[in-house]
Amino acid sequence: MSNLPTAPETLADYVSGNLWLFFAIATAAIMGYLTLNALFLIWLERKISAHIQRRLGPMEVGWHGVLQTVADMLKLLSKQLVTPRAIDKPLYHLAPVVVFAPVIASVAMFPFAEDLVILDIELSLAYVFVFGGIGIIGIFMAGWGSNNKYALLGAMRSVAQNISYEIPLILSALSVVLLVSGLEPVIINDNDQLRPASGISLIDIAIVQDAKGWWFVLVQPVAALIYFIAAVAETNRAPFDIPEAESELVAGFHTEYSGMRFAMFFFAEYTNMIIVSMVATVLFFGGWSGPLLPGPVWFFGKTYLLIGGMMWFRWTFPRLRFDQLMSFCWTVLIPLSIVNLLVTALVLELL
Amino acid sequence: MSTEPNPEPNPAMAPDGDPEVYYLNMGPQHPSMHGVLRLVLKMRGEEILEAEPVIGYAHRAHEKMAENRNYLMFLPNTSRVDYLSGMIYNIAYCQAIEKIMDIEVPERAEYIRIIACELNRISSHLLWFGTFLLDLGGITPFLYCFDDREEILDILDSVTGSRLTYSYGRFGGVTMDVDSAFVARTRAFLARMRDERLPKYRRLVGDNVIFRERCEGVGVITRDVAFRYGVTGPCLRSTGVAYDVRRAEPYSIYDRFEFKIPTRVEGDTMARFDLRIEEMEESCKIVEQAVDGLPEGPIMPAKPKKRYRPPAGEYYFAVESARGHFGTYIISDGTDVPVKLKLRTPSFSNLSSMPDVLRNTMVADTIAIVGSIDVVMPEIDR
Amino acid sequence: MRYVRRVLGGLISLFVGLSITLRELFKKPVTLQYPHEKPSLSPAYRSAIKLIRFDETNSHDCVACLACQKICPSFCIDIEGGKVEGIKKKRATKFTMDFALCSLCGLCIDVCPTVTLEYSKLYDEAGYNRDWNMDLLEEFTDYEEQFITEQREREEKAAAEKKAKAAAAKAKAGKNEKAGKNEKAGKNEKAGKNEKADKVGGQAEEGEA
Amino acid sequence: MASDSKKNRTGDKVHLPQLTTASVQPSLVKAGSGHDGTSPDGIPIEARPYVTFGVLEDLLNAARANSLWPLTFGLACCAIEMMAAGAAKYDLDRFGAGVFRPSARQADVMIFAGTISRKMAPVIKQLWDQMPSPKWAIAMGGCTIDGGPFKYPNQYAIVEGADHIVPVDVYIPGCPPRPEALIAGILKLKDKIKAGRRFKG
Amino acid sequence: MSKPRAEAEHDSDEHETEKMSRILGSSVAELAESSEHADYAKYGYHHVYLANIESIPEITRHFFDAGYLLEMVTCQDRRDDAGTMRLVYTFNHLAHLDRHLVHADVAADAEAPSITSLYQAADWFEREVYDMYGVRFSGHPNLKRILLPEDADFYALRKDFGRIEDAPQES
Repeated sequence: MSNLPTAPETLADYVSGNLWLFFAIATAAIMGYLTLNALFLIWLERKISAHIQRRLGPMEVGWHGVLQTVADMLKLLSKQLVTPRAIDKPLYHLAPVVVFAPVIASVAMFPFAEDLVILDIELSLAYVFVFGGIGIIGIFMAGWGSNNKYALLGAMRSVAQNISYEIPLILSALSVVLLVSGLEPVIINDNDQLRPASGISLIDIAIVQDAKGWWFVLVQPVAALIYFIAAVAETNRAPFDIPEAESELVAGFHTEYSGMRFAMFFFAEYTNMIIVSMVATVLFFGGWSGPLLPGPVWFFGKTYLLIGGMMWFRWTFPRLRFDQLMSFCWTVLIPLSIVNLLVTALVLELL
Repeated sequence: MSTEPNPEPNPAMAPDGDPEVYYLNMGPQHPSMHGVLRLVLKMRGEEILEAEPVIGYAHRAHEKMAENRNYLMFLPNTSRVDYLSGMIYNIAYCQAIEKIMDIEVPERAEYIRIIACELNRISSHLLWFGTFLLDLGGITPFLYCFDDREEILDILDSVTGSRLTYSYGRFGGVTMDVDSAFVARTRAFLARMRDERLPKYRRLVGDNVIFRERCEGVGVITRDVAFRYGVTGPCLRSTGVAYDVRRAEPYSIYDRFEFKIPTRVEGDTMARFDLRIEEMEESCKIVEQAVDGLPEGPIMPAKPKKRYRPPAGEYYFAVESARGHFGTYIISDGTDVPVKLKLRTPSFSNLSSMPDVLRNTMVADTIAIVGSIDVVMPEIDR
Repeated sequence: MRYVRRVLGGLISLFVGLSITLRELFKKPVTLQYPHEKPSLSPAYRSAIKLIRFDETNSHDCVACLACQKICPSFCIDIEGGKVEGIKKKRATKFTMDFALCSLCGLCIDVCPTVTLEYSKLYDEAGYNRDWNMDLLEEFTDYEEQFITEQREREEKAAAEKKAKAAAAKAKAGKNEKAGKNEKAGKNEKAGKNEKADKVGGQAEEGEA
Repeated sequence: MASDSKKNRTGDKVHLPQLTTASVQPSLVKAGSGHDGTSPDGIPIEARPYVTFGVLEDLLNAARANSLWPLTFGLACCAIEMMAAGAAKYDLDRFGAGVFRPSARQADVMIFAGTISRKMAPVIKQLWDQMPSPKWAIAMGGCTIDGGPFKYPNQYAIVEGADHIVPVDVYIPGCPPRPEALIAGILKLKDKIKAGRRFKG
Repeated sequence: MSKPRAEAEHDSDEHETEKMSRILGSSVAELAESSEHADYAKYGYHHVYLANIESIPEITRHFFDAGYLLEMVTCQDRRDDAGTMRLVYTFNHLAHLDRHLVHADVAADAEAPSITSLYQAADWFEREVYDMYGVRFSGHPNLKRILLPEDADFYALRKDFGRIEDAPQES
């Protein structure tokens, strides 16, 4: 992918010397991981949904169908790319890329273990949220560019939903940020130098939890719940999957996309899932921290467990109506997250 | 997915100069249009100003076929008119001919018919339940319902040999006798249904806050609308009118069984859901009584007629299908080919009320409402 | 307060739903892995019709009366046949049935006077062309000549017996004591026929069981 | 093989399909196999310079065969059996064919499930044109093969066979076919796709 | 097949019903050209009327006011026997069983008065009659084809259309 966002300038400070080599290797690794991850997650989702529904799910391609999603991907790759006639060409063609690219950039900033992070940026949490917000533009481009009323409706729903749910998402994350910054200034040993922990850096949040020995979910359960709900909504998954609401809007914003372009939307959905789960892991579940096993195992174990939860959600609940979805956000989640934030601040002040 | 503006001269659908008004065409291929229903919606944003159902995409000329063949040869058509309650339609047609021609049906056959019809009603409601949830975006309950439905299909398959389009009824009886295994399986199914499955559906779906939010107060059919549009079946009963053909004009041996006619007064989607769940329970009750009272004896008259020539005249016979009042109107001229055979199908009238009900709802509600009135397109289009 | 109760009540209902689906997750799937496991078809199962092979004659008993062809609502049966050289019995020479047209109503089986039709148990047919016209006589054609010879013998035997019976009846006037024996023979023949009818009925009943 | 012996026995009735239960094994004949004038790898000698089957093509065909996403599209009675085939007891998803796509742009196979009325025919044509290649069609049930029980002389309402509208690959008879039959039909289609250009119907 | 009516759950009593049915019956009979009682056990309806097509709206009004449900509207092609189309209306009461059949003859090319202003149910029924028999209704808000395609050039249920014996011979 040539249109990766360029690395921030601070990268140069961090990596001495062979910048481009490092960049290439990191990108390839991320791409490879994300592809494998999406293939695995789709297979996992199909298996989980099948077993919840007392079916077997994919069985015939490979052992218990593990290669099913590989077959799906190959097929989508070789499928004709239908381009409808009356579309807005630039928007239509650019949309999958815009949806797809930012999610790759986000992964680079996660600390899989204390010393395993591709990009250690001070504002990594903010970056993740910023990149998460770009995808929505892609969705709107897809809906608008397709010249299809279903796609347009889906895109408009998607924009309204994502923008609304970003508020509780960030507010609940802020509670953690406040917690890190507001706790007795934890000093972290970094290159033999002491510096205050930054609440807006993913790695610092994880380090704080690791050092304290407990996870923030214990002191911030409400924020964790709000984050989880908002994250499901951000990834447009059931019960908040109204932008693509199959039974209402046919396929929503990607109604007119076929073959690989459709696959990119599909891919982006599952990659988004892993990103929001990784953020949750770092914010509330201590990142890599855990006994016995090495850090990355804990990190990915927690992440995939959260994803499993999201899948469990999806296959249990019916879909909300659009106005209910919005009113749930504005009348329940946002007030609750504000109250939570205020209480956190108050308690920190009193301590 | 044509996005052409509505070309039809329906005055309600005409554009009224508002630039924000647009038309959305749902169907005939749309995941929640239950086959081939097409809805043309006049909308502003997500709000529906006017809706016009367009039907006929499953028109198969049943009535013309009836005029082209003798009474017996129309039998297989009956279960294909409404394939979800094919047994009820099939038996209803037999009952109509029996009534016209004074054919005595053996007791045992009557009981078997009741069992088969009520099982069919349960399976139809189960399928409705599943697809309705599918429309609302809940996929898992759909598969649970199909599990139960498979059990009913297996039970019916063991006597009729078909899973869906039963030609089980014959003029005067049924094609095959039931045995003790059938009875035992039916009993086991009833027990499972009442003790385990229906309560589970209530907890998984009926109590679910998202589901209730989606259904309560949505798509209210008032008693007046129901009356003016000739809405029958669960949709009518959800408005508080206890009209069920099985009680109002008892046919077969329904007057021998104890069962309630569940009603609701709200008339909304939730009422229709509750009502159908309760109807399944009542149907279970009827089946249980019929299984208990199943007499011994023949299943067909000793000497079935070879040719069926109803005396000249016109006849009307009504039954309660899973969707409402199903009437068979037959005009005979004394030959073995009907002059006219009109099927008064309930979904036709139920769907015709949609323009009134859908007005000023949201797109998502449209799906829920159309799903909740339980339409079967080939039954409407015939 | 009502607001809080609504939110909490809603949350509880969601957890109830989650607990139900979680329990289902660990139950055994109900899937029948079709090509690897075959379904057990009900004895009543209806598929395309076929001709019954009777044990006594080792062949079908279609006399080409066309009753099924006339009653068929889908016009899917096509029969030709008639008198066969050498035997009294009529035989079908062509019996095809279009599975794609058939509605599986069973009216043909009801009307068959010789009870030689039954449902086959085909359940997973699929093919690459639209021609589903099936030749029901196919499995009998090899044997048809032999059947005709045997049938001729049977008919001759029956005729002989009939003759004998007639002769006996004639003789009955003269010799009363012999009559009993002949009558018994006649009964035996009849019993044989009944047995056959029973057999057919039995097959059908087996289907019901 | 079976078809050969049939030819020997009944002579003029070769066009009639044999009354057999469709098996899982491919019933297609690989070009050249078991016939004279062929090379060991199954390609007719005269075709060798022109026909070479790349590994990639075989791989893609295998992927396509195992990832048949049907269009969510039901017409009448058979649609219910199609749903049943997707439900827990039969589970089309085992073969990768359980991903029903509501948008024609993302579907690979159109399963005609039910009677095609004349009013519906143009819609079906449009949907078919919206599907991206390579695409396949399965005619499920008598109605879509040749009109089924609704066919009679002078029938005005239905299209007598889906192949009047689109090219159909697999035909499944029955009224309605059991879900097993639909699965068998999908397996047949898989065989056909896997065989690619070697396919002989 | 005639079985005693089971006690319905609603609170109408038998006597009241009969009285109501009689009053309604007589007022409708006045409007109709002829009226007959029918044996419900055999025919499935209680009264049958033959009315002039002009009086249909008024008769319908009577049923509407008495709270009767319009069960169906259909038509019979009687051009071979009588040269007319015969419209058939059925009315029934939901609370007490009392089914009335109203016949009205109309020439095939004439217009019948629509009753959609009273019963919206008639909207689709009349469209279907138009679609299948070609009888047009005056005052119908949206009279167009309903089951057949818009461009169909035939009326499907007319007796002179679609007969098996007219079918072109297949080769």
